[in-house]
Amino acid sequence: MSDQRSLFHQQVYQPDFLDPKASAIPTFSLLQQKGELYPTAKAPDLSKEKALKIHDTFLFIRALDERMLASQRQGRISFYMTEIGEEAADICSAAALKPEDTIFAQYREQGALAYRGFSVDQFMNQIFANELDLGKGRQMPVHYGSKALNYVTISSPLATQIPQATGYAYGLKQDKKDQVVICYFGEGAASEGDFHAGLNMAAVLKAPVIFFCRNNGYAISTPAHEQFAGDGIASRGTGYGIKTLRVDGNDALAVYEATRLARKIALEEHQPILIEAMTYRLGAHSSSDDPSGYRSKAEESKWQEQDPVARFRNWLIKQGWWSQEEDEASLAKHRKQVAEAMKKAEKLPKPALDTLFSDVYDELPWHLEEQLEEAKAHILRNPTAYPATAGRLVK
Amino acid sequence: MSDQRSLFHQQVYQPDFLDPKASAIPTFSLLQQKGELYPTAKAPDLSKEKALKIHDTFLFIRALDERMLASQRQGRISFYMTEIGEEAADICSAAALKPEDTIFAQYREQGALAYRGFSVDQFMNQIFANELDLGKGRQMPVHYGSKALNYVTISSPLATQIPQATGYAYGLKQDKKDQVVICYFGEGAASEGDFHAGLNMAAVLKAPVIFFCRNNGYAISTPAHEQFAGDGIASRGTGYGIKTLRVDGNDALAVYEATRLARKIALEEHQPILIEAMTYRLGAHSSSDDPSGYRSKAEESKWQEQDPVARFRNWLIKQGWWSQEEDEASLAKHRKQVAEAMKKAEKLPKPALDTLFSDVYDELPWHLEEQLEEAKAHILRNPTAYPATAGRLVK
Amino acid sequence: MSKMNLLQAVNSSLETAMQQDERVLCFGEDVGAFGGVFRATSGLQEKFGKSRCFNTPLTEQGIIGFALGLAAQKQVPVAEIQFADYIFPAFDQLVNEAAKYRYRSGNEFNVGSLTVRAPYGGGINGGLYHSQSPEAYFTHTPGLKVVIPRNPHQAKGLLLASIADDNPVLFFEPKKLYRASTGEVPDEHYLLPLGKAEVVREGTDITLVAWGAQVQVIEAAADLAAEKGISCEVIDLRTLLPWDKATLVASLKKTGRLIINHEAPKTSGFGAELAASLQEACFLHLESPILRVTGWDTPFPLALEKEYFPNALRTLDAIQSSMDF
Amino acid sequence: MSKMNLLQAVNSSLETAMQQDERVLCFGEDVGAFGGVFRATSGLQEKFGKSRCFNTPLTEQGIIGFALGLAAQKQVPVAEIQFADYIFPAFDQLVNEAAKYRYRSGNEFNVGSLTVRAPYGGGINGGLYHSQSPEAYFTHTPGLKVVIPRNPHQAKGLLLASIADDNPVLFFEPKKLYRASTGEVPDEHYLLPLGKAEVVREGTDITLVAWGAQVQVIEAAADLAAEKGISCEVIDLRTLLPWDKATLVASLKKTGRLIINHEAPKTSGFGAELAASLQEACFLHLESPILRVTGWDTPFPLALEKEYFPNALRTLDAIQSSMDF
Ligand SMILES: Cc1ncc(C[n+]2csc(CCOP(=O)(O)OP(=O)(O)O)c2C)c(N)n1
Ligand SMILES: Cc1ncc(C[n+]2csc(CCOP(=O)(O)OP(=O)(O)O)c2C)c(N)n1
Ligand SMILES: [Mg+2]
Ligand SMILES: [Mg+2]
Repeated sequence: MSDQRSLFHQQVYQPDFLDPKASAIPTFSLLQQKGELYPTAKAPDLSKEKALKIHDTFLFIRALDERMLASQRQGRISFYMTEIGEEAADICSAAALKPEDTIFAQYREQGALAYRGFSVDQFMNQIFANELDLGKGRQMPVHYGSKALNYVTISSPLATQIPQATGYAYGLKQDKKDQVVICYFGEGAASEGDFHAGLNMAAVLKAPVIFFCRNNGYAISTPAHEQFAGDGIASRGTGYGIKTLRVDGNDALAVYEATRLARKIALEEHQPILIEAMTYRLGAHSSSDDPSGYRSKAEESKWQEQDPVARFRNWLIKQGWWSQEEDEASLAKHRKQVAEAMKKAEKLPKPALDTLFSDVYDELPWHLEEQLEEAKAHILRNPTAYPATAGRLVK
Repeated sequence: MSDQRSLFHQQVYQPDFLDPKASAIPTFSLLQQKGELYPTAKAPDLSKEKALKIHDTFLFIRALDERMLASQRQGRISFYMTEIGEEAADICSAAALKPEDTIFAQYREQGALAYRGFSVDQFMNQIFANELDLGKGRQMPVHYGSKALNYVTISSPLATQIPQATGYAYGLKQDKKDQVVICYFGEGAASEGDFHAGLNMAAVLKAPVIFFCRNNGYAISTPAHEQFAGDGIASRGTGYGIKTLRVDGNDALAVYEATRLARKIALEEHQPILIEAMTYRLGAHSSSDDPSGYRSKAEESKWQEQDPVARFRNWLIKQGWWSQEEDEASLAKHRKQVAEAMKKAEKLPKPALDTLFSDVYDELPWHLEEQLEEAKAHILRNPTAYPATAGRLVK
Repeated sequence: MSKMNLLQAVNSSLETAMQQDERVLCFGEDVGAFGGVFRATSGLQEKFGKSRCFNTPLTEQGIIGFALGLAAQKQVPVAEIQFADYIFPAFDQLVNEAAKYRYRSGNEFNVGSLTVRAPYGGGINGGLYHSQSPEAYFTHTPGLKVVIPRNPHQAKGLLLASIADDNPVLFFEPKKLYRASTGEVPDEHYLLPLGKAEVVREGTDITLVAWGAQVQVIEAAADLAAEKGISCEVIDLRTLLPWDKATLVASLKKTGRLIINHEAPKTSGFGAELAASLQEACFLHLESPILRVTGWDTPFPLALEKEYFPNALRTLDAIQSSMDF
Repeated sequence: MSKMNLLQAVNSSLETAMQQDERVLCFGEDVGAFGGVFRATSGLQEKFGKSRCFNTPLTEQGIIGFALGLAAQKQVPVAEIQFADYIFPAFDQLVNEAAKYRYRSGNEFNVGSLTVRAPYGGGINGGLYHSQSPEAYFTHTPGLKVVIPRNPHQAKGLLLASIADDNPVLFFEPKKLYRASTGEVPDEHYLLPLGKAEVVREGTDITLVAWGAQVQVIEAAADLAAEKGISCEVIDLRTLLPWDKATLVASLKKTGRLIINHEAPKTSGFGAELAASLQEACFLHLESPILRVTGWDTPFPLALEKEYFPNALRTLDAIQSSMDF
């Protein structure tokens, strides 16, 4: 307890206001678009196997996003969100962690989940909210979660996962586990009060959590310069006493290396880390959004030229680990698998009526028992009005 | 709209995490404890009249705090909060503003209100929650407010005033007023989500508001180092893109000058400013608190030697504007006035029954009309149970 | 008069208000140039400039705190919360601050000019977090008003009245109806009264009450009941706080039976307050217990939305059991 | 067995829980070395170390968010909110997150081990912001449990049960009773059942129900009524969500009359839910309308706290008018 502030700070006798414009935080980069390292850059220690797994995940996510967006357009699903343009950020950060490390995601990090091993069927079951969905068909598409894969189920309210990630990481420390938490969020979500609470508490309580901000330029239609006036999100880190790095989010190698180091520091020094990945949301915010209302095609194509997947592929090819032909074949394979899985998932029935009432509590209290019975009786009296559930109810 | 972030940031090829420990923000100071300026320091342009008004407010607040704390000990009032040790922070910042500028306070800034001209009777009426209290006896002691003096009524929930101050300042800008808002808060309150929201919004929406943090080392029993791990509150300012200054909060001249400049920048450049005043809460958190449970007398006396009131008096005497004798006489006068005002206020009746129901809405809706009638009838049936209100009800 | 859907009526209401009073400001997430995710503020930035209609950073507590400061300074803020499901981060600013501003200051300061708009309710495949009906939480908060329109004409008239009212008003818009149908709406300024229910259809056997999108549900139930020879009086509450007890009491004294319908979960929903108050006020007139047809006591589901929804069929069940009592 | 006041019983409960299970963690503002502003966590940091009992930064939304993360990781967090009046910044984390964690994940994750403690209620000259009784807000939230003890023995047994329960529990402590009186409390671990009301006193003419500090108010009213020859059955609800309808129905079927007493404002207070449910369940048994004696629909006042308070006299008025109906 008691005051540990110094009584005798360094003094100045001129009222020089700190000017936020005076300095800018640089961006850690390794890989150029053509697949060459920057002149003095050093490639991280990344095995061929891992590099190919990363790239395979890139291609799977491209296939998934492409197909699901199309399905939404066809009216087969109600909603979807792509992560096109940002794959390096979530996938390469996830690749730099151990499978035991826990992931708190926002919603645009299906790549991290795929890297962990969530199967195409599992994706489809969630998206189609069928009876095999781990989430029991209760949430909108893309709200994945898997206990087995240490990927905490996504919730729509923004930034709520940030202080939760801090608490989870504190719990790991209590258990003396050699594990960290990674917490993803957008530069928009970083405006929420929960961001402030989560980072400050992590710094004070020394929780081993990596805060990973995807600064992709937009929160729906709101551009970053209407979201904050400082130097991005990285400029907030030191204010909390958190070691911070800005990284090129479209640079698979730099993201991997930054996260690998962050994990090391977080564990060894029992402290949080902030990484800001500079990237761009190439697609619409979601299938409900149309970006042409708030940005130009020219802007988009400027960023298209920075495509993280192409950049990494170029590097892989230069390494002699991959070829254009293999790439096309692999993408085709993923496309086929996604299409097949979709057809399967689409046909599965919705979850049964009792899933409407289960999991509100650990057990059904009397009032939910009553309501379940009331619902059952009502549906049995009016089966045609409830095609999804009526047939499966036993009288 | 659209993305204004640069595609081509300054790049680095080494993952050097920004280390928050690498630099410390210095403290702007002018006056030494003995009343002399620091060697190269320049006194602000402060008239004798204003300087004496500041000092008079210092002495009034000392007299007020001393007497009210004693009254609480005697059971004459239920609660009180002193600002001893922090008078220079709020009073000299208020002195650097114009009376038209609006003040959003936390609760430990009675000095700013006294400087504005809140009378000793007005203080007493609020503290005793009598029928002349501007607040109609509805809030605990020290929750002052005055429309006439542009001092927004204090509310207990911490930090809620911060985004409100931003909105108020935005409104002033809309009205093209040459006015600013000052918003006081403690280093503890700065952990709330509302702090984050208020500062970020002010920076983005360019609101002319001075955020004035009293970093007094404690939030009740919680020392600053269990509140945050960064370099105080000042280190957060630049993260929001806000010009920031740390000032010695016990240095009347430095606080005055810092605030005067902040006001100028806020108005001329349409932007918020953050000032962190380093000070110390010499007294208990409130009359309900006993600091001996969490800090040492030794620590307190170290700070007692930094008494801002003594420091400023020393300067005034060195200026030839004031003397020890005048000081004693003035303090005695204030003590007497406080004691007299207290006796008067104590005798005044509580607000009448209808103030229990008025001001919930602009007018009484039907249900509050009914409840008022019900309450009246009940009290008239049981007058002895309601001594405060029964006698004043007309049957 | 123009044909407008509910969304256009909201937009027209905001435009009319901003035209009339230059102190009216509209803001929130994506509210500016883009015109809001539902496009309720479409065109307003163009017409009135960036200083009066603008995007805020993504922080609901900040949006409402900021709005309170504006209101205290005597601007007329109309803040949008993108979905009612996201109003909870602002709960403290609404319940501890907005609701108590005037009271705690002895009327030295007030935020009566505040209006908060939020799309609410289910029916758009929104699942847990794009479907909630949180109105009941706010009805337990003295100092707030809670208003919910059911059609375009009401949306404009009640929103203008909310903006004009000198108390903080929460205005929940049934988003499922945003584009569902159109109606005639005056182009000019007009007010509908706050605190007044509307008897949508007169009847003699039983009273049905709802608000917002559920009014069409009880109307449909009334149609079904009519086929069975039951005459329903249909009431749209319109304002939940303070609510129009007199109209309900009058109806109940006539019919002796009452069904309340709301989409929010049953326990401590606003139906509870209505039932509690009205059983007291009309005890001797009641022919059967007051029944509530509501969402179940679960979070709002996705795949089983239909099974959750307090629809006309379930309302008809309740009507029948009330009549059979 | 020891003589303890309610505060000591809370402290003993926390100590017992921490002793039993090293995953139990206590934290909140000033909760650490200082032991909390009311001293409920006094001595715990000394006994169990700084990593298990500690101060947090001053952010209620952070405290609850942090606690949810801990709970998801299978620690057993007992978070303190310094005053129930300050729980609102955490409303989103409680209502949108804690309450829906298990449901939305299909039980992949849950935060059932969470307990949130908060002193609530008036009677300490606290005015608007140190007196509120916000329990009703949470009863409209499926997924939460709400528990309120009325004396030291209950405080320990119900708090231990809340900590043991596999659902997020809000535990509101009547701070006015913290030091008001003492009672015998077992030193060891024991559980009182959640979801079960307690019939404190049997009676035949009328049922009175309350919870927390208001139970002593209805007991006092029952004493006054007894002088007039009216026999009151007095029930302490103890758990508000899910509440014990069976006990209330049984009592009401016996007495035919019911008075509900709570300190929170009337409109949409939890009394509304009780009245709404019970008029339905006991319609044919009711001899008179169910009445609510509550705080007025105003913020909690200071100077006129006595006039606001739903005391025994006002309860007696209601008993009388129910009997006279
Ligand atoms: C608390 C809350 N407020 C508002 C929303 C609506 N909303 C969903 S996504 C979004 C933008 C988020 O932007 P950002 O954090 O930058 O992530 P990105 O979409 O760019 O990946 C908004 C406003 C929400 N989900 N939760
Ligand atoms: C939202 C909220 N949470 C908790 C409290 C209880 N509380 C009152 S003062 C205080 C400490 C504030 O510390 P700080 O902001 O540093 O101001 P100081 O007392 O040092 O002037 C706390 C925790 C409160 N009033 N509001
Ligand atoms: Mg973004
Ligand atoms: Mg402090």
